[in-house]
Amino acid sequence: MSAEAKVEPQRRRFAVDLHVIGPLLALLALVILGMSLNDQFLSAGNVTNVLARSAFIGVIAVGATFVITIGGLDLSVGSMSAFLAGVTIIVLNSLIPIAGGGWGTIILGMAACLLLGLGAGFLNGILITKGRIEAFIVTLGTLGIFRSLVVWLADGGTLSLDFNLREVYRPVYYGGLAGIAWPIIVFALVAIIGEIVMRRTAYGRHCAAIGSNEQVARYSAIHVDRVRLATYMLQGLLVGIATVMYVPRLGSASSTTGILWELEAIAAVIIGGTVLKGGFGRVWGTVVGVVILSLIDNILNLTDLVSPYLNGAIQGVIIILAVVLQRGRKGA
Amino acid sequence: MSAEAKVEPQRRRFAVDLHVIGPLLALLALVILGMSLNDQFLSAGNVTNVLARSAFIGVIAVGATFVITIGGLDLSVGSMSAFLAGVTIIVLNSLIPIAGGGWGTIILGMAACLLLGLGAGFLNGILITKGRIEAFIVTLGTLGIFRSLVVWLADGGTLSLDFNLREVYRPVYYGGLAGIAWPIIVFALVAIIGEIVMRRTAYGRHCAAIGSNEQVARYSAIHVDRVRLATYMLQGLLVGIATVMYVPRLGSASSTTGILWELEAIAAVIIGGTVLKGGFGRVWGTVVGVVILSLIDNILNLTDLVSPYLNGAIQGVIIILAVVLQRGRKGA
Amino acid sequence: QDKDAKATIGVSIPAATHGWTGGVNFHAQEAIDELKAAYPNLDFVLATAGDPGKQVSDIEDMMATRNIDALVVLPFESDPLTSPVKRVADAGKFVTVVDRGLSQPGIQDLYVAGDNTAFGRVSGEFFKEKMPDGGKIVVLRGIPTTIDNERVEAFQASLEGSNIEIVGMEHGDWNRDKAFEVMQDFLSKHSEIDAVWASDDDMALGVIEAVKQAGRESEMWVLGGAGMKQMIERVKAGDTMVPADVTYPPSMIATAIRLTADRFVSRAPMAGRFVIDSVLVTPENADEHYYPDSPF
Amino acid sequence: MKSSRPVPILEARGVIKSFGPIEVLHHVDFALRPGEVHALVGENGAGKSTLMKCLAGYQPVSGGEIVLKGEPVSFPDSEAAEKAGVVLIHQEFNLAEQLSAEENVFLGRELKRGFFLDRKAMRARAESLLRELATPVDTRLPVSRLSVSQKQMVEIAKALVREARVLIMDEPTAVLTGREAEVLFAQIERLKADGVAILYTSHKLDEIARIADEVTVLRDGALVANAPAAEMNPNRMAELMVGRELSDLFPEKLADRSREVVLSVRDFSVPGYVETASFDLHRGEILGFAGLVGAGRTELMEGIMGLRPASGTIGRNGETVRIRDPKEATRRGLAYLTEDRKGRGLLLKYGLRENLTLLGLDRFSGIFVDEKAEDKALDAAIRRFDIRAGSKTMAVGNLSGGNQQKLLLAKTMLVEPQIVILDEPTRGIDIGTKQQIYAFINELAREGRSVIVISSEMTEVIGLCDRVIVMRSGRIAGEVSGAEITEEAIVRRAMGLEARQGTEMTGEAVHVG
Ligand SMILES: Nc1ncnc2c1ncn2[C@@H]1O[C@H](COP(=O)(O)OP(=O)(O)OP(=O)(O)O)[C@@H](O)[C@H]1O
Ligand SMILES: Nc1ncnc2c1ncn2[C@@H]1O[C@H](COP(=O)(O)OP(=O)(O)OP(=O)(O)O)[C@@H](O)[C@H]1O
Ligand SMILES: [Mg+2]
Ligand SMILES: [Mg+2]
Repeated sequence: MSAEAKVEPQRRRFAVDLHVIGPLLALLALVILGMSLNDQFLSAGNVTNVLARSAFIGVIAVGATFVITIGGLDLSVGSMSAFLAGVTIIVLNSLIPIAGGGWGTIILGMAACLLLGLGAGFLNGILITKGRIEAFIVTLGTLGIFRSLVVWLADGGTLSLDFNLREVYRPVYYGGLAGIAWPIIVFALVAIIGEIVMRRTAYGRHCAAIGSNEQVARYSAIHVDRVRLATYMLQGLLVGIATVMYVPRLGSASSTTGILWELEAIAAVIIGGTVLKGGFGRVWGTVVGVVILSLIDNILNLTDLVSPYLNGAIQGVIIILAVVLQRGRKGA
Repeated sequence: MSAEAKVEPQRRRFAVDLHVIGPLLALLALVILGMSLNDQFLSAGNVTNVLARSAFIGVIAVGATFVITIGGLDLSVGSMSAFLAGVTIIVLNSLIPIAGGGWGTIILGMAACLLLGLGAGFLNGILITKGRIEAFIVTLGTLGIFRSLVVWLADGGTLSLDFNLREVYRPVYYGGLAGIAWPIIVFALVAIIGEIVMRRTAYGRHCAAIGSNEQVARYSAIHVDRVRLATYMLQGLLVGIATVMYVPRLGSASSTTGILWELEAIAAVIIGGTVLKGGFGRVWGTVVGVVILSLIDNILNLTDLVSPYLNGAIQGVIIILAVVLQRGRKGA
Repeated sequence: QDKDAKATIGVSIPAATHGWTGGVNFHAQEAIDELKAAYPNLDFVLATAGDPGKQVSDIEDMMATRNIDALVVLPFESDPLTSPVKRVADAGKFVTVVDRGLSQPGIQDLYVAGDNTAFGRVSGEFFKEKMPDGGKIVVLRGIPTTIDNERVEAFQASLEGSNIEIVGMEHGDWNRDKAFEVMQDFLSKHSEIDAVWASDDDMALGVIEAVKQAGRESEMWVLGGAGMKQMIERVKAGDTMVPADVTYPPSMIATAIRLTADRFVSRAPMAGRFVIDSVLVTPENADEHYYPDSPF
Repeated sequence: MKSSRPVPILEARGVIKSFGPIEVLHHVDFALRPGEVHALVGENGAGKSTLMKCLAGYQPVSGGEIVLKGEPVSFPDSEAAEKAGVVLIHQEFNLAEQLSAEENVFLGRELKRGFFLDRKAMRARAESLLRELATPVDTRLPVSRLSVSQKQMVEIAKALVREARVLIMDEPTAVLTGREAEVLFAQIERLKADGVAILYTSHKLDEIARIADEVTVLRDGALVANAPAAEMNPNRMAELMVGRELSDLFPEKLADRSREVVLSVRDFSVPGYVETASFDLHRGEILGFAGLVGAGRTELMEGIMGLRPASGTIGRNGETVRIRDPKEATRRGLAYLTEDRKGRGLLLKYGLRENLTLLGLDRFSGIFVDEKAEDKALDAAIRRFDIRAGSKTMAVGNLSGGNQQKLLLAKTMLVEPQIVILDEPTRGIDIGTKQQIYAFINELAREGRSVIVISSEMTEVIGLCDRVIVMRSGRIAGEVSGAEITEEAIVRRAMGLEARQGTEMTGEAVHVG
């Protein structure tokens, strides 16, 4: 008995290490590949670019990690983001005459965006919990609804932020603190808080429990529906945060905004080691997953080894390889 | 004991009835809506159109029902279909000098399409079973790969079938038997066979067992990996069948072929009552789901109640309502 | 700007998600291959994007890692690309904008413009000419975007004053399959249709199949747009269903790339605005618009 | 027995429970008193678990009332019951498999320091609780990696953390060995001393006789007896439960068995669990495998069945065979009944028919599955194994635990194996049915089949087996047969106090990581 007790933990530490190292290894391989292809790859400018643009998907994917951990799914995040961006732009433009073209207006617009995000998440959550409809169906439905609404608001075209306001708002994406771009800072904060919430709070634990076995969670006096609703609202809020940073980048919203972000977010979550069927989530893994996906695009732009027609194929192959790398390790 | 046995089945039949009636009710509601909006709705022409165009997604969705029942997912079906269509067209065009422009060539092309479909399914399946990679990741990867390959084969443009050959091939989509279009016949056959396979064969039982609890299946001497591989191959074959009917419709394949079919197929499967997490599949439900989705489009086109910008929103609302209708019943 | 100086030209275009952008991809690739062979000192970076965000990223990458000297960009959408392209121009790079103008004037050095308003207007005028007594038509629109809006608005404006009535209008998303299905439903819904403005050749092909299926070829004709090879062939052959086409040539990207390259290989100062007009193609002038090698 | 008994804390008064039209509890009355252990006994499907669930708020009663401290209460859910101090340890595991032991123990009751979890405190408490329960597992391991008995201990720890005033335990010892059960009884003594009222069920009647203060007997959902434990003994309880007198529990062992070897296992290793095990199995023999929990018996058998990667040679009727997967094993005439009926044995959402035939589906299908033949087989199985189900189409998850076990046994036997490996075959089975199963096993042996029985119930091993192999820490530690089969002999080998004859044994576990 005592011998076993001695042996077991060791075996486990070993196994965990490999599992942990998996996504990181894939990331490392990509970085080495990038370095070998272009000497500008590790330049501050390129690194900032890659990380800053990961921030949107990244912040959303942190939310998706929680949603997937509770055994849910949110397909609507991309079009929700487009919708939020559209409404935020309308709010900002119409606030100029009232609140002026300065930071006051922008802060009001941001607040509106976050609130609306919470509301959109609430809509998804309440349909799923009270309506007892599969998350897949609900969010497929709201995907269509949000996307349509933004097209309708834009009259089929583009909603465009006032150009003067754009200049004021710009630093939220392009500016930074101590040389680090704001989106990177926000992404890092969201990720760190997300990881802490997942690991160190009762809420995080309850998420995993619900995803693992809903019945058990209910029997353990967890308010399953409440946690679930909160999680979809959290996802909505995070989409709001991502959108707040997205608006100053492009200054517009249209039917193409945020297209396929949901798939990218889910892919990042799964590459990061979260289980699609729920019960186990890993926020830091998601961060690695997001950066991996973002790097693939970047690396494809670094070289012209292949026809751009084949970009999608290369992307596909690398996604699979990245996961093989970690699974292979795990199985070893 | 005997008293119990007498009472139980009755209760059950009652419960099942309501569950069964769910998707059918949603379908009925849509038909009534369609009839009230347009008197051409039930015309033979319109009914044929709706059913014939459901056939592609329908045949694919029957495969998706099996894939989802074993607890898997195939996101690659749409781009697989585009890829198959592209290769089939190339094969057909290049066979003309050798095998002539008649049915011989077309049958060879069809065979190539089906074989390639099997092969593509095998690729997905082997990566999932032997590579031990999540189905979501594998098929997301192959989605990109197939899509890219067709763009590459078409040089970014469109692959077009030889015009003379097209005239020969045309009846496969536009022709029919006893007034019923071929695609409808094929869809019906695939659905009936699918339902029988799911309900009455050992393979169907094994699919449900694997999706329900993989361990139990393994301990019950089921070759889990073999069944899984077979299921992805079945999905590939069905994509092949759908493509065989698709090619004569417009005689072309391009990057837009089969876009988002995967989402539509999955949505149809779930509307039909199959459980997304696996363990229970219902082929006839999928058929109803496919027809529901197809009808929504049709009804929106037949009326101009709302701005076309809002079509997506109406679609979303109807999808959710269709499911509420059945779930509401089930809960009752 | 001497002949041997190395120069890198970045080309950023939308991914081949429908027929026309497919053509853009083809012509861009072809122009690049040709120029590379002709001028070894020129280097090109081609990136294709599926959405405006990705396109902005591509341009950022070209600036950060490929050290481009010039940028040829066909904006996915005007508005979101305006600021990022302005940054490229501000960094002193040569900027060529193609097709869709930016939202602020004066950013680019060279503008090779397609004219969506003209596209709609020319189409509308053809309808007026073909249907002097008016009639009923249905319209298939593209993906909801500014381009589509401009075309449709110009089309509708030019029909004003005629007796032509638009009895149905739906989005076909510049997609053959979608157009086929929408047209099937239009045919069920309207017993009387005299003509179809498919507004795009890909959609026109879908529409024609649906009309053929319904056996109503003799009742109506179809006007597409963009100048697809197959459609030009039909016009040339005098197909009654396809009496004409309106060009919106994807080859404008090649023009833009060549003009930009010229700036680096010859001393010709390249700047200004080149408008690629939308022209009505009829059996008479069809030969001028027929490119048998193009995949589009 | 105390002279003046404390007032009841929790009572059932005329409790009725129906599932649809089927009434499974008929007017049950009884009372739980602080500081006493009240045992509930009855056959499989008698309604014990259902009654317990009603008391703990997991299921609403259909009639009658639950009375807490003299006040009628109706718990809307288990949370309300828990708040009132009533906690149930389920018969079937109620743990989130992906979560660690520590997370499960504190699920819904997390200790916090401010906003954050106090993980240190929780880990320390969970570890100390599990240590008290003699289960020193790594509390960070996901529960899915624990053995069934370890899971049971985690369940018990989870209940202990909830500081119940009324603790309801549904067959807690079904998956425990005698030694582990002792650990639990010590805990029960401690709780009793603290004034906790305990409701306890078990099919191990000697246990009941030892720890209960009062016994209530249920038969077919009706209360048939209620008496102080002093007035009861195992035989009397068994009679009341079954409604007839029970003859000898174990059938008579056959005098002489064939020496023909049907299965010979040599140098068999299952990495991480079993080291170089070798043994022979003879025709018509009942071979027992004994050992402490974690000795690797299950893993050895799973290795032989091709369910785990393993090395070594297997001879079948003298011919060396390779068994790569359970299908091949089945083809070679082997069948294995898993110890984990919920996780590996049955599809809980499916009906009896689908579960029964899953292993032997080949026999029922040409092109199509012959559902009529399946139904016939099910009827036969229901008769042969006395499976009591409300209906044949009900989800197996709703069967009583013991009836699930019987169905699993029927499923395993449906392929008519020549060699049957039964891992804890009578887990959760009532004494009447146990007797039937023993008779059945004996009959198998008489027919010339060979049976391996892994059991943690010493009496079972002793009463049933012709020969017993004892495992310890992944190795075969010894073998006893015939009259040598005594509890002492087995325990000595299981604890490493007696080395295997002729083999150098250090008694130390050797694990290959
Ligand atoms: N949710 C349910 N739906 C239908 N029937 C049920 C349900 N739960 C229990 N039953 C039935 O109620 C009866 C009593 O079951 P219960 O689990 O209480 O038995 P038990 O006494 O605990 O038996 P065991 O000793 O085998 O655990 C059984 O016939 C069982 O099939
Ligand atoms: N998946 C797993 N990963 C790591 N360790 C495991 C796993 N499953 C079981 N174990 C450990 O392996 C050891 C042996 O398992 P197990 O208890 O099933 O053996 P056993 O001899 O069959 O015991 P019994 O049948 O009496 O419970 C135990 O220490 C258990 O904790
Ligand atoms: Mg029970
Ligand atoms: Mg065991």
